[in-house]
Amino acid sequence: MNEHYVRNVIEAALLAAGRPLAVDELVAVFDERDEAKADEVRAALAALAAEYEPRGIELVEVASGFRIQIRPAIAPPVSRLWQERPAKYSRALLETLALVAYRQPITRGEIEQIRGVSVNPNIVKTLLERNWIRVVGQRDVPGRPELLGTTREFLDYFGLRRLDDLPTLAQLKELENLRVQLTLPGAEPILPAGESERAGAGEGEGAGEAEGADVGADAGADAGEGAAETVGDPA
Amino acid sequence: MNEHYVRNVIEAALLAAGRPLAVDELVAVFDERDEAKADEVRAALAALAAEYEPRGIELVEVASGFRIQIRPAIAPPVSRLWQERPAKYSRALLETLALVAYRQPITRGEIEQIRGVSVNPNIVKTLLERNWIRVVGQRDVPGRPELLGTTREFLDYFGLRRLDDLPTLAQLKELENLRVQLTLPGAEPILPAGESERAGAGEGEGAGEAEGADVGADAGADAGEGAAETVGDPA
Amino acid sequence: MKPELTPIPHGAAPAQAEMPFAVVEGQPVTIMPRDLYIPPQALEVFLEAFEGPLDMLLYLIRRQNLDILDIPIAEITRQYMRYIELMQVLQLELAGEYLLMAATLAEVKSRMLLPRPETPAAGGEDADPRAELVRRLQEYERFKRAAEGIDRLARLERDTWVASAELTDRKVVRIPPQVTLQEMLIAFQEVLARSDMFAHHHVQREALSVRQRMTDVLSSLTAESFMDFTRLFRPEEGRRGVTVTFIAVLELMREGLIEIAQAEPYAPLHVRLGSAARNLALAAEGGAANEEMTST
Repeated sequence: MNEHYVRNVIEAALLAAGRPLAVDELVAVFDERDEAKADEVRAALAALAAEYEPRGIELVEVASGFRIQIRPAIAPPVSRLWQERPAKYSRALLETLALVAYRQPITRGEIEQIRGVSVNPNIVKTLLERNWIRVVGQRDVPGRPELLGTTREFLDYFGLRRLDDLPTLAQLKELENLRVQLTLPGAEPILPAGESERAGAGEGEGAGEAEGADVGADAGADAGEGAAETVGDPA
Repeated sequence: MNEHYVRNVIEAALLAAGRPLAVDELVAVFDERDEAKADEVRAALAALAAEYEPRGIELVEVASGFRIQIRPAIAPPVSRLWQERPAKYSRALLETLALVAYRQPITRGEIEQIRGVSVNPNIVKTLLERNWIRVVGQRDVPGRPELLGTTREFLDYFGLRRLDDLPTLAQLKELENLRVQLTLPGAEPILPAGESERAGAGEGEGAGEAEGADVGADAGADAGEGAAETVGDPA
Repeated sequence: MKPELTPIPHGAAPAQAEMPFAVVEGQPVTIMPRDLYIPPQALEVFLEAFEGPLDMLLYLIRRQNLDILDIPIAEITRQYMRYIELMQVLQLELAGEYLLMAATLAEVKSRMLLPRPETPAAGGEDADPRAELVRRLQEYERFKRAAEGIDRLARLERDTWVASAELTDRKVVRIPPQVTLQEMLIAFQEVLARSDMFAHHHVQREALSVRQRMTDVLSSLTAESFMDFTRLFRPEEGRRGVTVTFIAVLELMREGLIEIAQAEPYAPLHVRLGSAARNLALAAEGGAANEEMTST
């Protein structure tokens, strides 16, 4: 029987089956008229295996037969098909990050003191994994708690050249309606989805102060719009 | 980026996904470092399609993207992998589906009007369960009947990219010349052998009312006969 | 176990007399010639195969190669009635639609008997009495054909299958969430609002560069070995940079985070991560360090 035909049918059968196929199952696919013998099937399998050599798939033999699978080397990009949609970071995480940025070097205990609640260890872990904060030393007190500071990646991510580009506490205090009016370099007027309602409310309340704080009233309006847009945006 | 790598990853991704992938899903598989542009992905897809030309598989574009599938030409051997026959859908189901596909949005009542019979609720249920049709709204008439439309899954299942890819619907023939034919004397239709005698008896005598009356009278008697004959025959 | 019934494509058979209208268990079946024996079961299957009165009418018309636009109503009605009676005799469940159609046919037929005006009003009431029936038949036939067309499409699980390959070690890839600077600052503002930090005047205009430098200095030191004090400074940063570093060092000493050692007066200063006790001892020499610094 035509060698190419056998190979084509076997490849198609393996790809259609969604499970490993034994040689005799593959033989059975061909009807009597163009019956393929087991050795023809084996030859076709060998040819397929060779054909896949430079490719992202491979033909392997497992307990119940032969199957075509993704080459492990190429699994990482392919796995991205199943990547999870990012969840939003919690308020606690953002507060922790902000405290590390403004009060570094700082220990977890000190963060807890300021925030008034204990810091979930996972938050620190997440921030460390994200490479936004790092352990810069240990405070020489009982327990030798780790001191946390921000990283260069932190600055890069937020578009800051140096920590000084962050608004000072005094500025922050003036900008009571930060949500609405902040126009920092690299700070797009984008609010997270959950924030949009409150942003709207804030805009209304603080209109008077907004102008005092040297950011235009129209900036407020813009931010409001921005918030509405953002709901669908980050996804 | 390496053209072969892109092609390998795309082939592997399509095979791993087991569902159609849109171009932007394929682009997203590559990370920022070796980001593939949409046109690179498209080029790779075209290359894959050409590569599969002599093979038992093919790359097709359906409504939700691209997928690799078994070439229908070699379906006969491949279908032997499964014991059970593929599901056969009744004419009633297919006609209902066709009406929803071509006439959407459409209500059940409108389907019944065109088909001349009531729609079995199980048919609509099956179509909904298969996710081929869905309720797209309600018509603003008393009873607010549900409006049905087809889904992306319907297009995918039948290998269509969009509704326009459905076979074209036959044109309605014009009725204009109907009257002309009616009034033409001797424009009687030619009846086939089996029925011609009786038809001749009715129609052959000429145009006009008398003919109709004749046939009418005959029809009743004949129908009775016919039934009796046919039933009586086998006995 | 049900015998398969395949209607013959319309208009396919050239000779009407031999045209079978159904194939039952592989055998062509022609019912109409009276002498042909048809097993009742097959007849039943045949009659049940109709999708309703329109389908049956269409069959009667197509079987005789009649033009759908010019149906001999009387004849078709007669044939239709015969089937209806057949169905009743066979006690097939007869849907009401079949009887409704019978009535419609009878009505059309009777209207055909009435004389028609010479010049019909355009689009008027007195159009061909068959017009509505013809329209319905055509409309139904279009969708009957469309259904056949859909059935012919290469569809999944029958004509084709999605090709798939196993991905054995799938890694779950998590994309980290995006955060904007503004979000972080909003969070910070709320912390500040909750705590009394705004009240503390000492944080009012604190230069963040000092904080950052404190972090930098700390991470460049180890507890084990001393580092040359001057290596903490980068002259290329200019006077301001050096000052920031120096304030950072003082702050770190105050907090007991580093310690500075000097072998003898005016000898080079060395720094390492601190222990609070030693740091206290050295704090007094801060002034000397200061002098040393400014002289460089």
